[in-house]
Amino acid sequence: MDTLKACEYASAPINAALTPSDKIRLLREMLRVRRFEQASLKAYQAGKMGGFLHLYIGQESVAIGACSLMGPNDHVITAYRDHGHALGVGMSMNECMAELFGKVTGCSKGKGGSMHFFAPDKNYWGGHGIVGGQTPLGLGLAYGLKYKGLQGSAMCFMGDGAVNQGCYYESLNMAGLWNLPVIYIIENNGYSMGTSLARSSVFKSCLAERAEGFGIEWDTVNGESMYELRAKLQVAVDRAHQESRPTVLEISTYRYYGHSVADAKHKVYRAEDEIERYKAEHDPISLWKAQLLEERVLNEEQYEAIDDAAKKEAADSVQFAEESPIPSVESITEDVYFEVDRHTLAGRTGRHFFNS
Amino acid sequence: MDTLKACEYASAPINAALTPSDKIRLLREMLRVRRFEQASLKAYQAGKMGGFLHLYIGQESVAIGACSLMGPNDHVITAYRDHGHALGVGMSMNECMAELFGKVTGCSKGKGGSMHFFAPDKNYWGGHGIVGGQTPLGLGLAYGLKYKGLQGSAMCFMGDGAVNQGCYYESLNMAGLWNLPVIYIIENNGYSMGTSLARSSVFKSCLAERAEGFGIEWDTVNGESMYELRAKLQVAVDRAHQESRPTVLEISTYRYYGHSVADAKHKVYRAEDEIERYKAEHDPISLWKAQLLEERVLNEEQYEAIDDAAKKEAADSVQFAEESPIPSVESITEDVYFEVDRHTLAGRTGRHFFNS
Amino acid sequence: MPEITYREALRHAMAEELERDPNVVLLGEEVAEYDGAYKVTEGLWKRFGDKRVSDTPISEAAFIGMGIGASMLGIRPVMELMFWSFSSVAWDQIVNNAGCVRYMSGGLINCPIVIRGPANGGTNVGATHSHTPENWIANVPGLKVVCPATAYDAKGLLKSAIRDNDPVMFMENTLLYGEKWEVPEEEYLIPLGVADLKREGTDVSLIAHGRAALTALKAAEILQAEYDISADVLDLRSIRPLDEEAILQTVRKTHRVVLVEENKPFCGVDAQIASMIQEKCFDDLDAPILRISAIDAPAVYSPELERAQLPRPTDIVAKVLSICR
Amino acid sequence: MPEITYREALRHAMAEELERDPNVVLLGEEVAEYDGAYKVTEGLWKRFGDKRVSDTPISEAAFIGMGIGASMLGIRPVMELMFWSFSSVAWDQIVNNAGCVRYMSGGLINCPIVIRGPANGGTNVGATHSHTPENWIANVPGLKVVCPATAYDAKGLLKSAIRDNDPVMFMENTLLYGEKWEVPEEEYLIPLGVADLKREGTDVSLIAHGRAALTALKAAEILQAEYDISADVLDLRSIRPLDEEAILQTVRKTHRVVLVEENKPFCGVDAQIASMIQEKCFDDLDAPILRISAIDAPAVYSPELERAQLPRPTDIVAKVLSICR
Ligand SMILES: Cc1ncc(C[n+]2csc(CCOP(=O)(O)OP(=O)(O)O)c2C)c(N)n1
Ligand SMILES: Cc1ncc(C[n+]2csc(CCOP(=O)(O)OP(=O)(O)O)c2C)c(N)n1
Ligand SMILES: [Mg+2]
Ligand SMILES: [Mg+2]
Repeated sequence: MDTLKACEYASAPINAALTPSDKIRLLREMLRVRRFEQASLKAYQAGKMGGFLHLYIGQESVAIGACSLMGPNDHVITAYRDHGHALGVGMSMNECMAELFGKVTGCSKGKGGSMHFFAPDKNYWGGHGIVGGQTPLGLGLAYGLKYKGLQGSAMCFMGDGAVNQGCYYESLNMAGLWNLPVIYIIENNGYSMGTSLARSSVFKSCLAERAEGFGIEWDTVNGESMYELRAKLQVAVDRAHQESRPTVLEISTYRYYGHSVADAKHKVYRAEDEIERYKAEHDPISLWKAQLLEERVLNEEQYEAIDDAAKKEAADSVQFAEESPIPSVESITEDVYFEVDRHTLAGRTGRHFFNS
Repeated sequence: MDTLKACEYASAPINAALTPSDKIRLLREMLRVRRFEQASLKAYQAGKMGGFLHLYIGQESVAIGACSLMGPNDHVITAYRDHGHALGVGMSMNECMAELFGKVTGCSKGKGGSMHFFAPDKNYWGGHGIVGGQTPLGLGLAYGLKYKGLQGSAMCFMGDGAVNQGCYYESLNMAGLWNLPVIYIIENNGYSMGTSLARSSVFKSCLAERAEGFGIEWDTVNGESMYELRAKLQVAVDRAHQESRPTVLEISTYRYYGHSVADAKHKVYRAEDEIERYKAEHDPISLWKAQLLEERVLNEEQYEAIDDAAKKEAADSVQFAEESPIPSVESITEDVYFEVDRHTLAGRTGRHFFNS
Repeated sequence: MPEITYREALRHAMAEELERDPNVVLLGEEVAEYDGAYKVTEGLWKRFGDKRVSDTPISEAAFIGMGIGASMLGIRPVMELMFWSFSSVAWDQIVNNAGCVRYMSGGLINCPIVIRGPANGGTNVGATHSHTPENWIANVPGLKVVCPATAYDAKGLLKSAIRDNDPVMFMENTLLYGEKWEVPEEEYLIPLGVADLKREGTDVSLIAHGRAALTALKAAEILQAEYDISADVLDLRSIRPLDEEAILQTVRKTHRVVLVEENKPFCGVDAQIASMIQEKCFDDLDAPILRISAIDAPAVYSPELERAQLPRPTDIVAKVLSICR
Repeated sequence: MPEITYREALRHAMAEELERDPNVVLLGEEVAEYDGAYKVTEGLWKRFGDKRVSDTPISEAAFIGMGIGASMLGIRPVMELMFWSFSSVAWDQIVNNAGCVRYMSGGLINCPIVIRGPANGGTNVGATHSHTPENWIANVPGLKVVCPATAYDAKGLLKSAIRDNDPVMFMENTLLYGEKWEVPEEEYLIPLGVADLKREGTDVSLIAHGRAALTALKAAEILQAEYDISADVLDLRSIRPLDEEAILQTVRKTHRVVLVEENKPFCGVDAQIASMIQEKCFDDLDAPILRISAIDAPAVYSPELERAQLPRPTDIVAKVLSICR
């Protein structure tokens, strides 16, 4: 890392304004994500949930850094690797863990699972399983903000594999053409499942640069540096707020676990020492912790206390999820149609469901 | 037009090699397209056909120039504005006109209509109505050529509006990644239906430049110059043949008629003098004719004779189409399944059609 | 009552809703400055301006997805697909985002979006432009689908669709845009999920949707005039929600049923209707339920052939005669 | 006969066809170096190399379209969709290019392509990942669709699909990949369009496809053991072409029918089957044809709930009892 630049990022106004407790909160949030996911992994392995579990561990700085910049009209939408963003926007571990367990107390009442966390009240629009499918939705959030005359942004997260879904380019064109305040954030963790970046994409210097052809500003970001992340994301947020213009950011990051918990080959398609190197040298939590120790904003005891609290919160959420009730079979046909759920006249007119 | 460059293009090997009769053939082919389409327009207005009729008039140099470069393993695929390419690859006016008339003698037996001309025996794969939908097919032709070890190319034509269909970018990435000999040829006529380029796309210097982000070579081409067209297309064809690499070319051109014959507003969304200016100053046939007159390869009488022959051929094709039989109602369920058509065992096993 | 075209009826519905609710916007290819490829939105851009009525690039996946995303924020987009056939390139957005996001969020989200445009054969535009995906859409719980057959229905249903808080797929027919019907000047709504008995009879039930309902009406005239057979003609109007009661009622009255649709037969809407009728009215049926659909091949271009590919009144008459005497 | 898994059966089919015909290639996400997301193609990249077995980017529209384009030149691509659900982003290529290009070219072109992958619910992967589009596909004349229920069927049908000169959409089931059945070592083919009577009975016909056929078999056991009701279990195997004769035959034998599928009910495959049976066997039926489908909502995540959402043997038993005594 270029030390001079690191200083610059640290002194960017958005970072200069951070109080010690703000800085500690960023650490706490990252730790909460990690401990939540570690707890979820254990529960998964114990057979407590079904489907997929895509862990975000290693990438925590990205979601937490981005969410830390959210004002009242900044919105977030992402793909299936969505736990970090969910906690980042302020969802509780309980509702998230219960969702993984498929319980009625889950954020989606057990209907969505790991890939589909939502909290519209916190400007969080999921949690989407179809690769790239959220990119037009992010465009729509930006359109909606602009239509309503709100000064905001839609941060739309996606993977390095998702850049090869066509609707992303359609969205770039529309964002550029209509001046929509969407920020596409490519979390480039080097792999789409078992396929390395080099085997899935061609590009000039990076993936984000593809935005150039659409006249859209772009940048690359070192995802292990909280200061750099926040500084560069803030540039994009400002551009959205002030110019209503889109940005594409490509953030280099890394996932420690497999693509999903079911990915048995993740130490085959990438060398084990690659993983170890990332953990040892590029871990965003360790690096931020080190930074805060250096800045004397934090000491080891404080760190332990924060971490213990995160672990306890995670353990408690597992217990909460365990103890929560399973949804009823009748609830299967709830939450399909708004009008039916609300018993409106429209919902009571005609047959909506067709089992005999 | 830059005269120096014009000379250079004229002396490019592919053009230097043209005999006088080759040059005249290029003129004849363009005239054949124009006269064919004028005849088809008349027939359309007389109620002889249904559906759409998208005229290529004004753009003839593009298809004719490109097709003139085709060797045994060079393939062509395009969108619905496909008459020029069809005649360019060597289809007869008769089969084309009969197709417009929905007759059994049509190239597609009356099943495809104006948008769906095909001649696989001439390496011509249509004629496709879904905007951009042919771009992955073009990729597939290139893949097939490479798989078979043939030194060839797939020229895939598309409009300036079609660049905003996502599958095109997916195709670019795959073409670049897998080194496939596909040539995407954007026929930029300035409009997608009633929408000008500026209202549909954002870009840096041009649409083709979007290829840059995929590490793909690209160029812009002045479509009114036959020499420039052939020279630049040949660069792409050589790249396909020798390096098995893709190219994106953007060719500036213009259509004189509306988007389709049904486009009543085409003199509203673009100024009438714009159309007139193109006809007067940028007509590819007039310009090529002038070039050949200047080169003394052609004289006026020869030109008239060629044009008369083209008109007569077109008129004859109308008569041929008129006199051809309408397909039978029974034929509606033919050409759906290969196995059924061939009465194979597979085609005779199980029920394939479900009218009771 | 004044007679207006189906096209005008749709336009009036949109104009009234644009007027009524500032969250309603129209988006689609050529809907604004060009007035719509089929002139359905003619004049609306002029009247309501750029902000409310906008032309999109040819990017159905992005703009439909954009509309869905905006609808999550409470915007009420009315999106035009120039042809419903082009939903093929936006299929994921429609099925997975509009169709599933409410469910996957446990009911936290709803998408008050309307996607409208023509879905029909018969205009010789070839196989790729003549899809009628109402059966595919109606297969998806979470989506609603409506197929109006007249100007009156088109207006009343479109207004209800725009006010509906769920995603409604609204399928029109280019062959009807220029046809006229009586439409009241006062405001009215037609609820989704209510079929319309367009003709009363006693001997046989013709059940149809979209333009096929009009074909059925013509057949009913012939049946009456030439064979003294009196037919109920039930127009479903809305496919999902479906007016099952109205269907069962006509069947219980006539005991004979011919189903008509312009879709391809395999798993067409009428497969579902037949399946339901035979289950719920088993003892009421005096004859098998017969179906008439498009001839089972991609839409053919050749104009004369395509006329024969779609159900004609005479096809219906023949089917009815096969069970009515 | 050796027992092998459904997964192995598929793999053997592909290996044999790769061996037999140099024009066969495998393409898809993670099919090569990763051995397939569900390990169906395990070892094939190692054995056949880069040229024959290739990993694609996550670009379904482009790579499916590429396969279709290549198939026009005589290549015989066997494309894996990691989930059939992801066909939503390649829908246009499948329906319009694979489905219509032969027709629109008046028979000049054919597309010998197979698109395969899992299409099923029951694995708690949520609504967007659990689509079963066999009914949508079968609605499209020009496409074929196959849904094997056992390893034996999977192998024989896949080999036929690869040799077929039309586009075949091959829908597997992740819940079956690890299940074992007897499969002969000698080569065999199962033609498309031939159903399999997987159990013989006299009192009721259970007709199903895909995994539902196995559920029906379990129900038949219970019916025999606990209620002395003897059921024919007919597995359609191929949806289009369809073995109509086999269907009519079992109905004419038992006079009572329960249809089972894992699709959503509205316009599911069984809507078509019911519609056809009531038409052709009207007088043979002693009771209404009953249907069991997935509970009509997007696929729910919650594991216990999703088990209940899909047809269970007891659901079938209850339906049968309602018409058999
Ligand atoms: C359209 C589509 N195709 C394929 C998949 C299966 N799939 C899920 S995640 C994934 C890899 C995505 O990689 P990337 O975008 O880099 O995100 P990451 O998993 O690294 O966060 C694939 C292929 C899918 N969900 N949707
Ligand atoms: C996916 C899709 N969307 C919309 C259309 C309707 N449509 C047909 S042609 C056209 C304009 C295309 O313009 P361009 O690509 O510039 O080609 P040009 O007509 O100028 O040759 C449109 C919108 C379509 N056929 N397919
Ligand atoms: Mg990745
Ligand atoms: Mg154009």
